[in-house]
Amino acid sequence: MQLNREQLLAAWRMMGTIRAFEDRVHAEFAAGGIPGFVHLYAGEEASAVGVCMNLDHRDKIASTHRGHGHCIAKGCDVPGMMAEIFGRASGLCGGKGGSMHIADLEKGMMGANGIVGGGPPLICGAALTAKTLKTGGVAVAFIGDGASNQGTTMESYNLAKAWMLPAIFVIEDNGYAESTASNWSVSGSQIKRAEGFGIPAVQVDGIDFFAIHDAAAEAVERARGGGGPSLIHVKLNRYHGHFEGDAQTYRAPGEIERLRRERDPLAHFRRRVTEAGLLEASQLDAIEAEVATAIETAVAAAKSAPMPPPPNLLTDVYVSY
Amino acid sequence: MQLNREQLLAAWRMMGTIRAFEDRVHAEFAAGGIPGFVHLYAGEEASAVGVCMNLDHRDKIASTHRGHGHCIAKGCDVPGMMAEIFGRASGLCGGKGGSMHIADLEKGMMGANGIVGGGPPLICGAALTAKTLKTGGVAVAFIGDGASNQGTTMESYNLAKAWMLPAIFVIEDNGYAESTASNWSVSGSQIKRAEGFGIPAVQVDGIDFFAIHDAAAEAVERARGGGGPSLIHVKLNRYHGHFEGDAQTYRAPGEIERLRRERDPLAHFRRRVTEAGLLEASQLDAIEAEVATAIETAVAAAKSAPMPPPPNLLTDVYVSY
Amino acid sequence: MAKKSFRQAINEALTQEMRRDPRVVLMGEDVAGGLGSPGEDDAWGGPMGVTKGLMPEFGRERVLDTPITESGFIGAAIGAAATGLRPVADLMFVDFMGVCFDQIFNQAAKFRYMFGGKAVTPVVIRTMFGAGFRAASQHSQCLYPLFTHIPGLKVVIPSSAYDAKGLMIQAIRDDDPVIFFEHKMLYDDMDEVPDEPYAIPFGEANLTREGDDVTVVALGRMVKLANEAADALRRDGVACTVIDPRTTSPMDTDSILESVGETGRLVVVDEAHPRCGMAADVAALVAQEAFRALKAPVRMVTPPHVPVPFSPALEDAYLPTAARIVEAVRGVMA
Amino acid sequence: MAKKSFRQAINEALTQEMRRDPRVVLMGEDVAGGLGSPGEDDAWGGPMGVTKGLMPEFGRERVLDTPITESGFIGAAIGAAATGLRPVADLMFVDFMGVCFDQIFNQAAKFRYMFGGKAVTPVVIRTMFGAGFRAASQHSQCLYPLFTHIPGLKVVIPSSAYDAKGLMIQAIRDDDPVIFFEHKMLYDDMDEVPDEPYAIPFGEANLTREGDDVTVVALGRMVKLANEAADALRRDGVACTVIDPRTTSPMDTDSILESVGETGRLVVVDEAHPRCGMAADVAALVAQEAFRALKAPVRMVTPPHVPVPFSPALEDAYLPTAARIVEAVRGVMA
Ligand SMILES: Cc1ncc(C[n+]2csc(CCOP(=O)(O)OP(=O)(O)O)c2C)c(N)n1
Ligand SMILES: Cc1ncc(C[n+]2csc(CCOP(=O)(O)OP(=O)(O)O)c2C)c(N)n1
Ligand SMILES: [Mg+2]
Ligand SMILES: [Mg+2]
Repeated sequence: MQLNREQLLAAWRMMGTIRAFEDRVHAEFAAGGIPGFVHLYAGEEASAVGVCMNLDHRDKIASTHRGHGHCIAKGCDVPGMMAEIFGRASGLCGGKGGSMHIADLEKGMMGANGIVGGGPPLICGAALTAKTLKTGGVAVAFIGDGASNQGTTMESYNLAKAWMLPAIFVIEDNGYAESTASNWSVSGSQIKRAEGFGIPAVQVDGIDFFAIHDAAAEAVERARGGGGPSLIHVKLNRYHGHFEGDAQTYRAPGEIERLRRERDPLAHFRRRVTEAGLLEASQLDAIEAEVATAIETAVAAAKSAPMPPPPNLLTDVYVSY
Repeated sequence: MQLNREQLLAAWRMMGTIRAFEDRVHAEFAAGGIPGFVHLYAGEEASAVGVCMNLDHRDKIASTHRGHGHCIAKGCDVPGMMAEIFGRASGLCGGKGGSMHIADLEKGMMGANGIVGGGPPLICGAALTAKTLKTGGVAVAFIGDGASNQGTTMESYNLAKAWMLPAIFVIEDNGYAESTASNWSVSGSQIKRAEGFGIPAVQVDGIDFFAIHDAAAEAVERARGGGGPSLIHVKLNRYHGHFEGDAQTYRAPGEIERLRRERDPLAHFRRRVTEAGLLEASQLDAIEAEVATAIETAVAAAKSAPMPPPPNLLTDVYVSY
Repeated sequence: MAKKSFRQAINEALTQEMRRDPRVVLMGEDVAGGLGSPGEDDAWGGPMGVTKGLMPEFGRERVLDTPITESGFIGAAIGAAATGLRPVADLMFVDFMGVCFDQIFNQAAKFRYMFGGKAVTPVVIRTMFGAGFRAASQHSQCLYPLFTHIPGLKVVIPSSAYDAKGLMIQAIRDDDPVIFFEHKMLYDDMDEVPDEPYAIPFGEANLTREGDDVTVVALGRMVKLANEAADALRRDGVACTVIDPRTTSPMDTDSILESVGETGRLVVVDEAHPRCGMAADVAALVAQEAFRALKAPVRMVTPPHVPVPFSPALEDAYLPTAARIVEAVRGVMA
Repeated sequence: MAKKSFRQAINEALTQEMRRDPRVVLMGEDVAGGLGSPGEDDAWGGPMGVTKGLMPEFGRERVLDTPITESGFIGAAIGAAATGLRPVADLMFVDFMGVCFDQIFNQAAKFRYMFGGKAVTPVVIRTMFGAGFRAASQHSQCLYPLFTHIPGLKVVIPSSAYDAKGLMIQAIRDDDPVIFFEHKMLYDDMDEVPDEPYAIPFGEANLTREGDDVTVVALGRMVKLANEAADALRRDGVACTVIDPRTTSPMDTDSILESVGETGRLVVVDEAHPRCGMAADVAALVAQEAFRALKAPVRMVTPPHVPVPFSPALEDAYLPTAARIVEAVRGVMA
């Protein structure tokens, strides 16, 4: 599918925002400003953005513990996200969720999820809502390679097919679940598994925004047209540890440096669009600078924002009780 | 694989015992003597027997809610089973388990199971024991078509393959899970699902004892030889309702009568062995008569056996507490 | 007023709410039945026939049979609730919670809190519980204490057909996730049940007997036994107040404390396991909040700390009985 | 005696038992780590490093990394236990129980009963629990009341490195299914821990403080806070007995009842949710069995009925503190 200049710039801005966001959170975590478990998405940007650029306000996504990228790509407020990760009252979830639970249902973002495999059943539900209320919407679950082994994920394949839901399963296979390699943990193959359920599936290169975008476009079209679920197997890489603090000794010496050098989705995008003359390097640089400023501002705001007051502990448990 | 005369007689006796057991339990339930939920295996005999004849004392099986046939085929004491179903102290489980929980770990029978999908993880464990202690044993899970959609089942495929366990998954596809047809509930196919996990799989006709026996022999050989898990998809039929009391209105008029007439595994076996001159009809008849007497005796014993005394309520919860 | 069974009452509540609100959908294993099968459609209406007739009226778009895949479809119900439907999902037996509890207690229960108040998850999970059916260890449990333990869930346990209808209607209209417990031995119980829709608010106990001597708190099928016991005791001059909290979360603690304030004596009757159970929960409440009023030790009538046995002889010994309640009441009166 | 951390103590218990008995195997996600990866083997030893070093000593045949498939591998541990191994399975966070609870509560817990006493299932499930890590709602729960509720399970909650070692050794040698709860904020706590193996029997409470005025029952990390509170109160002339039951199932009810018999006052401190929780369980026990001894209302110190919040500001407000325990003790003394 041909993307216009505006769309390409938006994609660049989105990917750049995710990268800058994640690298900055990495630094802030190391500096001690961010508590808890934080899982970063840097290196995987083309997946979230390539998929979500095909979605609109009718559509829902369910994310994983590694959710910042999906949030940003689905249009969540970036300063609100940063404040949330810092545990502030101004955070997207009032400081109650943190990195692992950022959500904005109004944007169709059904939440990062602390439970591996938590998302796929949920998007079956979102897809059912779309189908039942005839909104034309689709629902996407992002699923790690590790999460692909969880029963909840596989049940969802079958359910989505049996109900012919407008559902899309995106396997983000970054080669590892924590320190365990997917080439060990995933018997068979993602594509053949999907086919085992009668679900059309395709594998794409996770540094190639365009390939992901096209695969997602096809899946979204199938879903909106009543053709049922699809699966996309994206092979990609994460740059940071499983969570912040992970020394990544299970990776080969020099592995990450090499990936950054040779397999970077942003660099790949830049090369593609400039070599094809679709965008100027200067445009890309300008956006990068804007993004840097925006993240800087978001961090400053988050750091100076107040913590939630203790009485908030007791609110938001029930609508009424 | 060629079976000798003795083995063929044993198979016939086993299948006949299951049939007679189940038809008698059906009658006793209708007469009001048996309480609770009872799921009968009549029509599916060739599967349990064809598989279990390949097993020995080293091997374990995990069954389903429809477990009587597997119990008998794995050598559980038939009078003890009958007494258990009647809730008597002399039952295989002292009356505490009933139809849904008959087990005899000493015989390698790890239990009928009230939870659909409960068995597959358990046999991964039994297979791990065999592998770790190098007993040469294998472990078999019997799985309904409905149970094949349970996440626990699919997780077990992956785990068995990742650990290269001597595990065998036998899908007993009788076309229905309760009143829901497997042609609706099972997206894709059992064989392709197995292949999705890199597990060799084969489909066999469930009325054909010999086909099942051979498929199981191959799977057992693979497992014992360190070749990892296999899956066997058996297409078969149940004659009685999902549970006793089910009117089976979801089945086509005359469906069961036709199956009994044209697709009966016992009739098929009788025809095969007599036409090939392997056994005499009179031998088969004699065994049938013996079986009928044995079941009669088991029922009479069960009915006259005492109920467990109330203090037994409190025993067998813990080894020590 | 018409006499209706507990089963009919729930069926009627579901029917009326589905007529009222097109966002209400039903899902579960064989809630209609017969899908893909060559015979009758709507063949089952659930194993107990509770949802029979709904599919013919509302169609398969709103009455959805599912594969056996509780995590999948209970999770789907929750995801659907968070995005605009009001699903009623059928967890056939509560004993099956172990394969899908995550979606209930980590997702549905916590969305609103984790997301800072921005989520609404109006899902109802119907489920069958309780012993007495000779259904053995894996089909006879109560388990509502596990759900009551979890902040974010509401837990409803009707003890009569009248309550079942009103509480189900409230459950469907409620904006929080509700677990709705139906005792399998109550389905044929008859009660006066109005034809028109009515909602019974959560957190309001029902006093099924009133008396000054002893407060008896009971839930689900135990309410019947408590009433029986109270009636027998009344004949002997001991007057009990029987309180059926109807919902354990929220729970009407005021009614319990007020009554104990008057009687000074508490017997709690519960069919669930005793450890960290509802009997303990109510007893602890009273020991903390109404201690000064208590004239005697609190007494808990529950099964022992053992699984539910199959054999009728053992299951009958397992369950609380009216006789044991009478004995407990006499104990606190002594 | 050598000072060792809670983490080291558990590691040592596992190591010694694995040396003693070849049937003891370990399994879980990244319990070794690095499987199939190009870098270091034994890269993790669990997310908290508790099992680090075991794989190099015992090999991958006995220290088994697993796919993320808790039903699968917890079920496998149970099936292995029922057929001759003595597995220790790692459920990384107890919060993940919702995807595998069935195997634990319907299979492992009930085998022996359902099968009429013919099964032995010596499985240990290690799991991490508790708040304080800023790990938010899905990684901070306690949930041991849910396991304590279930007949057939044993539930162990060590509060010190010394206890952790001795209870883990007992857990592995025990013939029943044991759920072993490790508080994530205790791993770095140091204690005197003997080098040689020793087993602490289940169902025997530890009295960490003795005093005549008030009985304080506390579990897990709360024992530390209770001790702190007791020490502060002692300086003001209030003498507390602090009881750490160490195992909630079986539970040493005798020690609790005996102490309350002497003090007449009970404060229960628990980090789990309050409804149908351990605080209620202990309070109810005392209200039933030691009522006559009680001089004051039982007091429960727990978090409120809300999920665990992420923000440090809120999480600190969520958790019980020594100050709140002091206040509760003063309350029952008043
Ligand atoms: C049910 C459950 N099991 C285990 C975990 C612990 N855990 C968190 S992330 C993770 C690895 C996930 O791997 P993958 O799905 O490949 O996602 P990635 O981290 O690579 O993005 C694990 C094991 C969890 N959060 N939930
Ligand atoms: C987890 C769980 N879900 C649902 C049930 C209720 N149930 C019992 S048997 C059954 C159908 C099983 O179908 P299948 O696996 O095909 O086995 P079959 O009965 O045909 O032998 C269902 C839904 C259950 N026992 N456990
Ligand atoms: Mg991964
Ligand atoms: Mg079937």
